[in-house]
Amino acid sequence: MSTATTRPKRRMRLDSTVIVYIALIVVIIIGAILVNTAGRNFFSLGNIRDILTGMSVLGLVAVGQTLVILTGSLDLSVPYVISLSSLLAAETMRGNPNNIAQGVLLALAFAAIAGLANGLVVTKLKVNGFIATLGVGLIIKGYLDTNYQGSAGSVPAAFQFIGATGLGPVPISTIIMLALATLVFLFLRKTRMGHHIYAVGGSLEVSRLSGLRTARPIIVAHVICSVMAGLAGLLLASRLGVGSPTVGSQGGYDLLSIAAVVLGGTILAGGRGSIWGTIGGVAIFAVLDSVMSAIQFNPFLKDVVRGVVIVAAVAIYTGRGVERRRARFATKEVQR
Amino acid sequence: MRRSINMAATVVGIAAIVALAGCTTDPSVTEPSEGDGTTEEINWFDQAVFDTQNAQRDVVPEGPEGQPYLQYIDAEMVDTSQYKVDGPKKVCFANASISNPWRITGWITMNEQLKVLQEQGAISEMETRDAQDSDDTQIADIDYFIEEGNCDLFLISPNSTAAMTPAVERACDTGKPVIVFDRGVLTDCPVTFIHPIGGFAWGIDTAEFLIDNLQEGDKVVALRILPGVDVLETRWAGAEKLFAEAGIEAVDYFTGADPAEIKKIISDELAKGDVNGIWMDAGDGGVAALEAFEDAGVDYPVMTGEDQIAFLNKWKSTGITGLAPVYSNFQWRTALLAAQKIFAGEEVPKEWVLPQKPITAEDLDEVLAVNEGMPDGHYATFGGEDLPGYPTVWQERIVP
Amino acid sequence: MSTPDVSTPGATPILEARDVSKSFFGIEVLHGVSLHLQPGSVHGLVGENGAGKSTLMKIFAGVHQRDAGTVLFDGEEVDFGHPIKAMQAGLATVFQEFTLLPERTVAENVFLGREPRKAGFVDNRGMSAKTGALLAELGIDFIDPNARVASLSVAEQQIVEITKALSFDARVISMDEPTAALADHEVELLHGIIERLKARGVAILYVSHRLKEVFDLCDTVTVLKDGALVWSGPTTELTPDSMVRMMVGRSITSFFPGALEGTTVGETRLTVTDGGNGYVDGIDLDLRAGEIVGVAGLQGAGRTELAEAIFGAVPFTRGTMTIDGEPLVVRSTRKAVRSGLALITEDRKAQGLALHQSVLDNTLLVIRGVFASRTRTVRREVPGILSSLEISFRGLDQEVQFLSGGNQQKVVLTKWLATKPRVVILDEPTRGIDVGAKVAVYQLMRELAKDGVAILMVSSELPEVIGMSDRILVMHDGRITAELEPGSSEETILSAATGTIGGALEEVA
Amino acid sequence: MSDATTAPAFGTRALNALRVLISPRGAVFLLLAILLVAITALNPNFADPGQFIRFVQRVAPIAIVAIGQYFVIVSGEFDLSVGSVIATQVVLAGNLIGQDESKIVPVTLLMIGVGILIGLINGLVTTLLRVPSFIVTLGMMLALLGIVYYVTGGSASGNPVDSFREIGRGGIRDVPIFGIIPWAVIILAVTLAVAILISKSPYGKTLIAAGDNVTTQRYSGVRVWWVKTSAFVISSLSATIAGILLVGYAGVHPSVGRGYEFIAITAVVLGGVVLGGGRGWVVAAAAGAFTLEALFTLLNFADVPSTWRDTIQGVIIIAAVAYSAVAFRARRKGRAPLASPEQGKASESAPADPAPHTTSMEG
Repeated sequence: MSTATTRPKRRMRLDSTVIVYIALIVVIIIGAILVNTAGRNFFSLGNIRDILTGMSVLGLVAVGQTLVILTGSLDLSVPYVISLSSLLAAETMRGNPNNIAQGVLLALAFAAIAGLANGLVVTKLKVNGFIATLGVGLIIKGYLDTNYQGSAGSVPAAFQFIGATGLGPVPISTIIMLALATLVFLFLRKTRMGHHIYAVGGSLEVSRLSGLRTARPIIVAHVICSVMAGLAGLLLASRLGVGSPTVGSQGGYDLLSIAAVVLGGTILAGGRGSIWGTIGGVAIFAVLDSVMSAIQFNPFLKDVVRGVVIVAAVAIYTGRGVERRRARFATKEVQR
Repeated sequence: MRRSINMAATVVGIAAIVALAGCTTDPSVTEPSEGDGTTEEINWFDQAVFDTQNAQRDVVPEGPEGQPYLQYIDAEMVDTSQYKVDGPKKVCFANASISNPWRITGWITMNEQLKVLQEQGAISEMETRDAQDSDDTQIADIDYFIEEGNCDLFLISPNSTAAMTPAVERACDTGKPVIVFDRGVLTDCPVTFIHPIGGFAWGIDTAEFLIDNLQEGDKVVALRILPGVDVLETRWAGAEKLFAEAGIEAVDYFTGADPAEIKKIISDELAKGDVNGIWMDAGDGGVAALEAFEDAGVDYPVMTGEDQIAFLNKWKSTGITGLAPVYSNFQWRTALLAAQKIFAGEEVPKEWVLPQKPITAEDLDEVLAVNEGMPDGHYATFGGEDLPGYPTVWQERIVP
Repeated sequence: MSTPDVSTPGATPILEARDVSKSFFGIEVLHGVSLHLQPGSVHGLVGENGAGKSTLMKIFAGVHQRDAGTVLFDGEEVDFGHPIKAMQAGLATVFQEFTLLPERTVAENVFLGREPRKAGFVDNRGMSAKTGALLAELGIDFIDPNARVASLSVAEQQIVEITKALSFDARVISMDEPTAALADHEVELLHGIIERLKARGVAILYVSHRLKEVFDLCDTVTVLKDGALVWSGPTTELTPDSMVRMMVGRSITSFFPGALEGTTVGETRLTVTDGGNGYVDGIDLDLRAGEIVGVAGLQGAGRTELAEAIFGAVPFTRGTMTIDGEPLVVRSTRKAVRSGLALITEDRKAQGLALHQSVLDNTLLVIRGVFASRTRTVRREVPGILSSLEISFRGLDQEVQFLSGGNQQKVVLTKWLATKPRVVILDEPTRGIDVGAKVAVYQLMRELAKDGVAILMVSSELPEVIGMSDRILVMHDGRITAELEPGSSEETILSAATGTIGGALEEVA
Repeated sequence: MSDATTAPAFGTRALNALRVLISPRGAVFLLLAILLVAITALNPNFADPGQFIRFVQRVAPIAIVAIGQYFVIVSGEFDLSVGSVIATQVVLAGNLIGQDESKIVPVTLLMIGVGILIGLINGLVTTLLRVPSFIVTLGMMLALLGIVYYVTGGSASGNPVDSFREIGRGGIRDVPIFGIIPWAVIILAVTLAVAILISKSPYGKTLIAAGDNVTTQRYSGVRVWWVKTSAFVISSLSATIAGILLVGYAGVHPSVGRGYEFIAITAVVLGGVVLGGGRGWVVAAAAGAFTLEALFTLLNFADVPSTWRDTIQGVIIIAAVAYSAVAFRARRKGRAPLASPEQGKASESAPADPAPHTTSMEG
């Protein structure tokens, strides 16, 4: 009476990042068909650039959000950090090229402080990420509404260069975003802190048992996430030419970045996920937006499509389920 | 020991938040800007523009009688023969959004006007991209049109003033004609900039009306939709100045155009003391403000709203002393008519200042007659009475 | 610090406990236990459940702190405040509940917190190479260091835990019931690994209550009973019988209450014919009113799976069931509860209780969830049931998480008694609870039997199975392989359970 | 004067009441009382019954949405779609009832049906397709708003007939002390009473226990998917009721209900309900809504520029949750019998967790 198998065979688990890129290709194919039937060329230079530009800002924010979600937390303060960073940069630069470095540093410094505040409230005051970052976000929003009546400051032409131009179809901003994504990817794979971010998200108990200082990775994740939002703010300042108190909330980057991260296969509970999966999720949104604009889709229906796509995609991942115990017998009929 | 370290770290964190909130240099203090002249922080009140708009209010507009959407004030015409086009006339429209009733009414009117112009062959086609209220998206839309659109004319309704300026300049550099309407940009490269007289005129009309109907020391509650939109900010800047000069006590609130929020604010104000006048920078939710008075059992204020049907109907039924300033919704027609003129090489005003005559108690009945059966979110100055779809298209309010 | 002379046994022991005592909730669990562990040897630590073996091991591992006595590691007195300190000192522990991150790779788990670095960056390639080397040292070539732990079998995950211990170049590795969830071939695999570790001079502390393995593997053994040291010395001086007698010691009957008079074994209440699913197969079973049927078997034999199949948690996919003669199809726990079944689950914290709710709310979980209309009446009966089980708690509104293990189990029992079930299935009912609570559970079982309830008791504690069962079924590899008389000895049950020597009644048809 | 409709009458056991007040469960009532006193100090006629009942009328929609959100959060889930549900119901009322009184009953029934349908979709996709409720209700929020705007061209054609709006605006007139008892207050009182009954009913307790430990409930024969789905239905229905009140109170507009999901979650959290489920009291959740609105009113009366409002709201919600987190942990340590749970948990060989309890190694 032999048991099922002597050596457990390794079932090829389709990695969720692979699924995201399959989904992206499917969306591109469908998009191309739709766009071409509407008389436009999906693969034209302008369209590619429009898609890639659409990815750059959301990409920066989503990469930062991935880190935070990997630790099992969440960051709802990103829109206000984006706006604050764009204002601080534009005002410090005041159109003067040699103020650029100073403007960038000031913006990123305050973004880092906001991230630190998020991290400390989550780890030390033991406040759930949702409420902690919602609170910090509101604090920054109050500051923005009170001190800024409209766009402020101005960005010198040299800095606008980043936002406006590109190498062929690929805008500089997208190159910067992908470079930073690679940096964060390497941070996650190549540094102890990166490994510990996964560990803390996977299980706080096991991490403590292995002697990790569990608060540190969460704080670092929140700081990097806010700094990435700060960078997104700088990119927007360079594209807009001015700082704006509403540019962050205009893009709805808080909920959209979380949706892109989850679409990319990262699970909300933390512990599993990948930067490149998130980039795939961001690309799917960018292609969707570009296609819907190209076929002059009614703007109200755009949100309907986005809502349905988010839920459907996540249902596909979780639908694959997790095998609980290794079955010993065929579940159905077994020959006596 | 361990506990104290945790607590110390937390205190540092909280201090960081407070620092973030408090200590940065208060930007509204305008330092001498050594940059290339752009002021530190745009202070909305500009005496010069205030005076010109004040004057323009009384100028009799030139142009065809009975067609306000073609009339202009103090126009300095510009020759557009260089842009005369015989072949395909494609218009690329970069729209800020259709996320509020005023813009939806305009968008419906523009599409009806487009049908007429397409039949006449004045415009071959119009491609629209909607930025859904995002500066970043609109910049991408404009760049897309420059790259891909093979547009013969750019029509832009900017999402915000300063942010759109670089993109509009890039559109001008293509050599194709550019029309900007509704909100302005900080460049004069477009062929024409179409807009009603402006915010200050709105502020003056409404403030003068309230001042005439109130005594010194009376209280006016100003309901404002949101900060940072130049069109709205100039309205309040103008009115605020006149209220101060007339000794009217004016206090302003941001409502996000949410009627529930408006009603709460008015109820709180009525709880504090009586309110004699209501000023609005946009008509959204005006009815809720009046209902707050009804619920509090207090007699109605003197009120300035907007030419939104909901407000006009409420004004008619309650008989309050009111005024409905307008932001000439028909400018959405003028935009396409200007395109027609440019394609035909006819001259158009460099700055097409459309008339902005508020609706007074006398013309209320006539205006309501023209807008019979229109939905609440409709705007009386839509100016589409003579278009084929009138009135069903606006009554059913089908968004193209 | 003297470097121990690895090769010659009898040199200074690598690990030594002297008169170690520990108590929980006022109950002394270990009193004055001493043992010593020679490098390069396997030391068995045996005793039946509740004998204190795991507590001693957890004291070594730094999970609990001893109340009295001294622990010497490598000749020096130590008191590890945290497992990581023990690990870093070279005393590694493989717990029964694995401490692994399922979503991370094998290498990432083995080196968690100590990722090797090259020029400041984590050397991922080097890390998996090192893990491969460690696995090779254990003679393992079929585990890929870059595989996700979630994709590994239980045995493979255990090997990862051992590899993690090895990566601390541990000189002592203690294992808590390592073969609990392993199939036969996997047990042999583990023993191979232990032999290799021994050869390298690593000392192994092997905690188990499986005598066969202790004799195959351990050079020396310590026998504990009720927290006290009974015997310690070379295994060769013992025979299985003498060891069992030492382990069991007291007469079984006095501890386990006998059947109450008037308990008559009545009609068949529950039958399963040819039941089966992914985990169990060929199940033919009938439970009669007033009868307690014990189910014995090694860990992983499928006993919990059988209980969950009958109860509909992981339902049968083939075969038929009847209750009180009526055909019964159970596809969900709800249907089972409605048909008068009850399951006291193996893991009460994770499956039996809502820890943040009050005692009262916990006792009414099933009633409110399935028989909502009875809530009001049952609510009045609950205090009575609780007091009949002599539960000690501050009040009905006390949160269950603050109760001791024994009292928590009493709350779970009350939860199910409130439904007045016709058939009660108990899965390891007395695991991890104090002796007093155990007795209360046994008395309750007898009372239920007297009231005509049919009882199926799954247990790994052989004395309990022998002491309480009217009939004993033995399971092996997902099948019922033997049915034994109530009085059978532990050896017969054990041998039937390991499938080596045929059980007294041979194969059940 | 304590809030008329929600605060329980403080019984004779003042000490016990005091203890509840400072516990996370009761802290919200203390905060509410302080705010109401502060408002009255700034503006005495706020305390006059007629004026106060108006305040309660204003807060009713938010409190009702918070009550609905309570059931979802206590079961361990989120409902971000309530804002869009309100916008949908307001527009349905505006467009389908219009000025035709005979349409009131059929359209109201339709609105209730739509509310139930949305709740069912949210619940079933969450429980059966196992998609995190944060994502399901986020998707529902975007899709619902898009559909409503598309169908109605950005805003309803007009306010529904006044008799329908009477529910949100009017009330029982010339009542002695209060002058008027608004229907909204009555509906709030009824909703809260029903909610208290539900939360105390077998269903309510089963729901809370499911939020605490869903596995235990599965092994207790509970149909967890149905229990959680009905919580989503309750949340959508309460948003529907709030929509009816709002269309009455303020009339039809696209931005009615916008942002209510975050306000509702904040209110529930202020009420001491723990995100993640298993702990919380529905009355405290409703009190959380009153606390939030009282805070805004205080800011209005204190002439604090409305732009600073968000900052203060941010600080308050962090402080409130931090307080209950710290107090809860302290309570856990203090009250355990003999050995504190930090050291020896269950007696030896506890099968479940060898995991040690953190001592010095805490990060």
